[in-house]
Amino acid sequence: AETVNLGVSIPAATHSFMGGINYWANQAKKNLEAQHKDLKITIRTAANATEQANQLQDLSTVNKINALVVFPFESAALTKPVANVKAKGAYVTVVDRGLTDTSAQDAYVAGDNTAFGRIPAEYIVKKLNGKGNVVALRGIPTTLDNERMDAFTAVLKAHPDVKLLDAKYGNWNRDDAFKVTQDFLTRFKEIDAFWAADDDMAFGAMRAINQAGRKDIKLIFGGAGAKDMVKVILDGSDPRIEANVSYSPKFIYDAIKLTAEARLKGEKLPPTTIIPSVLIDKGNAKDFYYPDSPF
Amino acid sequence: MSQPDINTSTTSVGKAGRRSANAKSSLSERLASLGPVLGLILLCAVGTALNSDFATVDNLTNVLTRTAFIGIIAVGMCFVIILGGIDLSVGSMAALIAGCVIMFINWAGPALGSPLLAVLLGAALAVVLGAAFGLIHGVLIAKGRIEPFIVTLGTLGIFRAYLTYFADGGALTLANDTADLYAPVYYGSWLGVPVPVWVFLMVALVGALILNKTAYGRYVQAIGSNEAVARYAAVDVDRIKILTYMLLGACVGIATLLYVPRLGSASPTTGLLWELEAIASVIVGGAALKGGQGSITGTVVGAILLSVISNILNLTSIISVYLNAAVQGFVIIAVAYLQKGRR
Amino acid sequence: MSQPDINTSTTSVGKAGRRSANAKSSLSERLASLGPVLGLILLCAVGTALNSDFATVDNLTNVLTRTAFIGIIAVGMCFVIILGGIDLSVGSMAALIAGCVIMFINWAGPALGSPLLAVLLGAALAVVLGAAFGLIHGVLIAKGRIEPFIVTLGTLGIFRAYLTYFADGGALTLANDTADLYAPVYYGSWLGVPVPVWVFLMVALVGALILNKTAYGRYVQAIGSNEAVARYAAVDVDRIKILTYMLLGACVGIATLLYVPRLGSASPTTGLLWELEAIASVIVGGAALKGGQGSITGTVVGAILLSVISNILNLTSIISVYLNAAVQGFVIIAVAYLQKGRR
Amino acid sequence: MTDTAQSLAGVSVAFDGIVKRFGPVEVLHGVSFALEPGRVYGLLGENGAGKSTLMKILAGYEAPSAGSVLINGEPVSFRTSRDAETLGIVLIHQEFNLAEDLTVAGNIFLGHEKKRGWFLNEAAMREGALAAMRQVGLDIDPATPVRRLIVAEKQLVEIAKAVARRARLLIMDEPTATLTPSEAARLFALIARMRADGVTVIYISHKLDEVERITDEVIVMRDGRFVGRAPTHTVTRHAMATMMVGREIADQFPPRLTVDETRAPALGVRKVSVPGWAYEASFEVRPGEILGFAGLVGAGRTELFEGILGLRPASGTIELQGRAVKFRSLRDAAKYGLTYLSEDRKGKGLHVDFPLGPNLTLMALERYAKPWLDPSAERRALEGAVDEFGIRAGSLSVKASSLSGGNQQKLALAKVLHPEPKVVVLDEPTRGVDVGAKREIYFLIHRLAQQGLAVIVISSELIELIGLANRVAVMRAGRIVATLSGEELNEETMIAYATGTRHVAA
Ligand SMILES: Nc1ncnc2c1ncn2[C@@H]1O[C@H](COP(=O)(O)OP(=O)(O)OP(=O)(O)O)[C@@H](O)[C@H]1O
Ligand SMILES: Nc1ncnc2c1ncn2[C@@H]1O[C@H](COP(=O)(O)OP(=O)(O)OP(=O)(O)O)[C@@H](O)[C@H]1O
Ligand SMILES: [Mg+2]
Ligand SMILES: [Mg+2]
Repeated sequence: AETVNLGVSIPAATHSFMGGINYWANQAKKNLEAQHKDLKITIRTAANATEQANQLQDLSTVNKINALVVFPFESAALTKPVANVKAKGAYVTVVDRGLTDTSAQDAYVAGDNTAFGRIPAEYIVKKLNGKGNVVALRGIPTTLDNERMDAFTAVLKAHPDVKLLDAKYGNWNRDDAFKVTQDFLTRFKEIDAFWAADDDMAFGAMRAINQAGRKDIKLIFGGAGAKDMVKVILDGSDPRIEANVSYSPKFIYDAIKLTAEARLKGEKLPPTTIIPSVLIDKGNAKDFYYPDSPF
Repeated sequence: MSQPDINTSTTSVGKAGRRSANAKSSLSERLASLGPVLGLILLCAVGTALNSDFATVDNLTNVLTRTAFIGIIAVGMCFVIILGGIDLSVGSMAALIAGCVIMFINWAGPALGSPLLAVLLGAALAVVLGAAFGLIHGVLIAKGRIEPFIVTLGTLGIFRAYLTYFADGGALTLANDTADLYAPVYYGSWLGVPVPVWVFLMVALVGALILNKTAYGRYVQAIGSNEAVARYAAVDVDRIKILTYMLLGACVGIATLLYVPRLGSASPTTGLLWELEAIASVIVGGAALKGGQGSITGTVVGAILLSVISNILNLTSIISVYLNAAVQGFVIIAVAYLQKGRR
Repeated sequence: MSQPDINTSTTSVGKAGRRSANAKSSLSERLASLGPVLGLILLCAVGTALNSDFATVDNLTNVLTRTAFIGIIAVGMCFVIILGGIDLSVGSMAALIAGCVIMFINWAGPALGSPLLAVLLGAALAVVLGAAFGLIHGVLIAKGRIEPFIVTLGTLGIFRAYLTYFADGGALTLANDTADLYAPVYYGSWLGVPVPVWVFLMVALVGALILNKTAYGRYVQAIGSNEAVARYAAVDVDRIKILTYMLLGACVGIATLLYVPRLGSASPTTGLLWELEAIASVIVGGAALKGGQGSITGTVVGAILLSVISNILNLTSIISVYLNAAVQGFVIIAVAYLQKGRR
Repeated sequence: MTDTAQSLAGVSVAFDGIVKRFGPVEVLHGVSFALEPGRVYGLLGENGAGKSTLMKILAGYEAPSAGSVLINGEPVSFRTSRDAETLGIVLIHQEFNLAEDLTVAGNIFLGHEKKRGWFLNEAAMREGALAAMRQVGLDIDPATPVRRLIVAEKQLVEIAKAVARRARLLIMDEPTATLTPSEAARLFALIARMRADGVTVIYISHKLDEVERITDEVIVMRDGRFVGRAPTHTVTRHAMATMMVGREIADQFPPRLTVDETRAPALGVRKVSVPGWAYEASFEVRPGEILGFAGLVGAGRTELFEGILGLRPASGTIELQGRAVKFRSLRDAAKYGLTYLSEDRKGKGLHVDFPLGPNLTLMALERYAKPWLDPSAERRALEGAVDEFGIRAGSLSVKASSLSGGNQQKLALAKVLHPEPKVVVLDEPTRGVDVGAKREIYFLIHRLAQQGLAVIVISSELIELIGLANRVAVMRAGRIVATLSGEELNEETMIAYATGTRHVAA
C-alpha cells in the first residue's frame, strides 16, 4: 500500500486540557508508528491561530503530508488554511472544533460541546431540586466557550428557581479562577453550586472555597474529566464533587487512529463522528481514569 | 526639604523650552507623586459605592493576599527598572521555579523521610533558583552586552518551555501530605493578617531600605540615571547590574514559594503575563521605563491599585464581562494621567 | 622617545591616527550591524541541513508571506522605538481593526450592493482606523505626558475588550461572497511573488526612505537620541511624536488588511503577542530600546529571522515539541549576542 | 530666514529691567544695558552671576519673569529659540547640546534641514557642514556620528552649528573652555571676520586674556546685576577680575612647591600604548608633585589616561606606589587610591538629575554606609565641600542641573577629591570656572599636594600649567615629546613642542 504521511496539527500545551491533547497525540504516534511501518506521523503544536495556519502550510508544502488530523485553534480562522491543505490533495480529518465551511474537511471527529454545558446544568438542577443559586466560571472568550455557556443557560432557563448569579471569565486558568471565585464568595453570601467550564478552573475554585471555609456550596462541577477530578469521584473523597462530564482529550488519539488506519486501507471515514460527552459519576468513573495522562 | 531624595526627583528634560518655575513644579511634583495614592483612594471609594462588601476586612485581606505575589515581584522589578533594565521573563521564571520546587518536594519528601525538611529545602530552593536565573540574566546583560529586552524575551520562552516539558504539558502537583504541611505558608495568618501579606510587607520594607539607605541602592539609581557617569565615578556597573537581576530573581523565588501552596500545582499557564502586571505596577507607581527614577512605595501602591481594579470588576456586573479589560485599561491610563505633572 | 617624522605637521599626523581608529571602530560596527544578517545566513544553512525542503522556493515564499504582517508592523514599530517610545497594543489593535473591517464589509457588501466596493472601502477603513488609534496614543503620550508603556498597556486591554464585545466572545467572520473576492489580497501573487510580500517590500522601502531621507525621519532620530536637544533645535517634538504613533497605527492597519483575507475572521485571540514579535524584530535588528538608533533593514532582517526560526522548528522534529519555545529563546539570544559589539 | 537675516545690517540689543526667577530664587534682579551692532562684547562675571541665564533669555530659550528685551529698538517676546533665530540671534551653549546618535552634519542642520522636494538634500548639507567646519577648523567627516567625537570636537561642532545659521548676533558661552590655544586662535580669527561683516558677538569667558585680546568692550555682571562696562583697551585683566568679584584679587597662583625627590613615585607609567591614540608613554609622579600635561586638542592626553585607567584597551606597565597594577575599570583604580576627573562634565562627570549631595559622595559612598547611608553625614560633607570649593547654589537640595556651569565644575572636582585619593588625574579641572574660584582651586590643589597627594593636571590653559605644575609633559600626536621644568616651563617652549616646530631632544 501507499505510505501514509499523516500530519497532526494541535494547539500547544498551554493549559492542562491541551496538555492532554498533546499527550494523546504523541501516544498515538508512538503506538501507531510501531504497528504500521508504512505510517509516518508528524505532530505540530501552535500557540495561536496564525501560527497554526503557518504550520498547516509547512506541513503541506514542505513535509508533503497526504493526510491531516487537525484540532483547529479557532473554527473560522482556520477554515481557509485547512481548505488549502485539502486542495493540495491531503485527506483531512477535523477534530473538536468544526470549520465554518464543512467542504474543507473530509471527516469530522468531535466532542459534544452542547452536552458539555447541558449535562452539568441538568445535574445541578436535579441535585438542587430545582431551586438554588449557581455561579459559573467561563473559559476564554471563544465560540466554543459560547456554545457551552449557551447550553448551560438554556437548561437553567427552563428552571427559573435555579438562579445563575453571575458568570465571569476564568481563562481556563487556575489562578484566575481562584481570584474570581474569591470575589464571588465575597459578593454572594448564598451559593449552592459552582460550575467551572474546565477542571483546571474547578481546581482553582475549590481552593478558594476551601480557604473561605464556606459551607453553603453543595456542588462543584468541573468539566472534561481531568484525572485528578475523576480520582476524587472514584474515591468519593469530596462530597461536593460527585460528578463530571467527559470530554476526554483522548478523542485526538481516536481520530488519529481512525484516520491512519482508514487511509492505510484506502478507505474513508464517516463524515461525522461525535464522541459523546457523558456524565461521569462514581459508577463509571474508572472508565475515564487515565493515571498516565497529564490531564 | 532636608533630605534630598533622589528617587522622587524629576528628570530635567533639559532646560527645554519654557520651563515653569521651580517651586510650582516641586509642589505639583509632590502632588503628582501622590497620583497613585489618590487613584487608589478614589478607586476604593468607587468600590465601596458599588458594592458594600468591598470595604469588608475579608475582601481587603483577599485583595492584599493575592497582590502579594505580583507585589513582591514588582519590588524586585522596581530595582531593575530604576537601573534602566527590564525583565520580561518573571512570569515564566515563577512558573519554572514553582515546577522545580514541586518536583523537588515530591521527590525529597519520601527520599528524606521528612516532609517538613523537604518543604523547607524546597522553599530555599525557590530563592536559590530565582537568584541563579537572575545571575544568568545579569551576566548576559552586563558582560554579554545584550539588550535586557532580548535576553529576557529569550528566557521567557525558555523557562516556560522547560516547565511544559517537565510537566508533560499538564500540571505538576504537590503530593498530598506535603501539600498540607506547606499550606499554612499561603493560607495561614499571624495576628489576623495572612502570611503572604506579612512577607510582602517585609520585602517592600527591606526593598525600600536597600534602595534608599544603602550604597548599592544609590548605585542602582546612579546607573539608571546615567551609566557613563556612574562608570566614571568608579561604580562597578557590571557587578551592580548582575546583583540587581539576582535581586529580582530572588524576589520571584520568594513570590513563588508563597504561590506554590496556594494551588499546590504548576502548569504552563502559571504566571502568565505576570511580567506585564509587575512592570505596570512599577510604572503606575511613578517610575520611568528609561531608568533613574521610581520608588518602592509607588510600586506597592501601584500593585495594590491594579488588583483593586479587577477586584471591583469581579464584585459588580454593571458592564458586560467582555469589557472588563477595557475598564482596567481606562483606569490605568487615568491614574497615570494624574501624575503626568511629574515629567 | 624619539619622534621620527618631524616635518609632518601635527594636525595631519593626528588626523592619520584618528582616521585609523575611526576606521577600526566603524569596521567593527559594520560587522556588528551584520550580526542579524549573519545569524540569518547561519540559520538558513542549519535549516537546509535539517530538511532539504527548507531551501525550496515554495517554503521560502511561505515564510516571507507570513512574515509580512509582523514585518509591516515592525517597520512602524521601528520608528516608535527609535523615537524612544514603545507600543504594546499593536496586537490587539490589529484584532480590533480586523473585527471592525469584517463587520463593515459584512454590512456594506449587501448595503452598497457591490462587494468589491465594500472590500475596497474596508481596506481603506483599516488604515484610517489604525491611524486614528495611533493618533489617540500620540496625543496621550505627547500632550498628556503619560509613559508610552502605560498608555499602550491600557489600550492593549481596551482594544481587545471591544473586539470581544463586538464578537460577543466568539469570532467575527467574513461573509462568503466577499471573502472570495478579498482572498487574492493574501493568496494572490504577482510575478510569482505573493501580494503580501510585495506590500511588505513596499512598506519597508517607503519606511527606509522616510526614516533616512526626510526631515521627519531625522527628527525622529533626534528626539530618540536626546529629546531636550531636539526641542532646543526648535523641532516640534509633540507633533513628531503624534505623527510617529500614527505611522505605526497605519502600518498596523496595512498589516491587518492583508491579514483579514488570510483567516477571514477575527476573534479575541487574534493578534495575541504580536507586540512582542514586532518589538523583538526591531531590537534583534539592532535597535536600542532607549531610542535613537535602529534601522529598517535590520528590522526587516530581524522579522524574517524570527519567522525562519519557527519555520525550521516546524520542519523538523528533532526535539520535543514542548521545547520549541526554548529553542527560539536560545537562538534569539545568540543572534543578539552576535551584535553585542555595537554598544 | 537667512535672507532676512542677511538683509539686516546688524543687531542691536537692549535689556530693560530683566528679572528671572527659578521658583522662589531670583537669579537676575533687573538687568539693563544695551549693545550696539557690529561689535564684540565680552560678558564677564563670576560663576552663577547669571550670564548664561541672561543669554538664554536673549536667544529665546528662557522667558524673563519681568522686564523686556528690545531688538533693534523693538520689544520682542520670543516663544521659542526659533523666533530668535529668525532675527539672526544664535546661542552657542555652554553645555553641549548635540544629539549623540546623529552625524555631525545632521546636528549642524538639525531643525534647519536643507530639502529637495520632500527629501533631505544630503549633498547640500554635507557641503554646508564642511564649509562651516572649515571656518572653525574642524577637519573630520561630516558623516561621523557625534557619539564618536572627543570633547573638543564636540565644542567645534557646536560652533560650526552656529556658523551655519548665518547669525547676525552670535552669543558664545565659554566656547574655548575645552579648546587649546591654537584652536582658540582659529576661533578668534573667525570672530574677527564676523565682526567685519557687521555681526554682533557676545563672548562669555573666564579666560581674561582672550577677552582682552578679542573684545571691543567688556560688560560685567555680579550676583544677577549689571555692575559696569568699559572699552576693553581701557581696562587691565586685573581690573576686570576686580570688577567681577568686587574685591581685590591677590596672586593667582600659590608659590611653587618643592618636591621631595627621594620619595618613591606614587604613580609610574612605562611604555603605555593606547592603540590608535597614544604610544609608549612613560612618566612618573611623586607624592606632593603636580605634573602637568600639555598638548593640542587631539594630542591624545585624555585617551592616554583613559587607557591607564582601564577605560580603553591599553598595553604597558603601571606601578602605583611601587606595586605593579593593571586596572580593569575605574573601580579598580579607585580602590588603589587613584581617581579621575573627566573633561566631559555632562556626559561623564555629574549626574545632572541628582541633587548635589549624592553627586558629591558617590565615589566615597562606603564611608557613609555603615551599613545604612547617613543623610546627615552626607549633608555635612556637602556643606563642607560648598565651603571649600566655593560652590554657589540657591539651595543645597537643588539638582546639579540647576547649578551654573562653573559651579557644576566645582562640584565635579569636589566629587573626585572626596574619596581622598593618593593620586588624582584632573582633566581640565578649571573648565568654566571664574578667576576667583580658579585661584581657590589652585590653592586647594596646592594644599592637597603639600599633604602628599600626587596630582596630574591635564589642561589646555598653559598659564595654569606654568603657574601650578612642577613639571609639564607635552604630548604631540600621541607621544610625550618633552617633559619641561624650571626655566623651560614657559608658553613658547610648550607651544613649540606641542606643534612640533621644536626639534625633539632624543
Ligand atoms: N534651571 C534652573 N533652576 C534653578 N536655578 C537655576 C537654573 N538655571 C540657573 N540657575 C541659577 O541661576 C544662577 C545663574 O546661573 P547662570 O548659569 O546664568 O550663571 P553663569 O553666570 O552662566 O555662571 P557660569 O560662569 O558658572 O557659567 C545660578 O545661581 C544658578 O544656580
Ligand atoms: N581638530 C581635529 N582635527 C583632526 N583630528 C583631531 C582634531 N581634534 C582631535 N583630533 C583627533 O583626536 C585624537 C586625540 O584626541 P584626545 O581627546 O586624546 O586629545 P587630548 O589631548 O585629550 O585633547 P584635550 O585637550 O581636548 O583633552 C587625535 O588622534 C586626533 O587625531
Ligand atoms: Mg554659564
Ligand atoms: Mg582631551
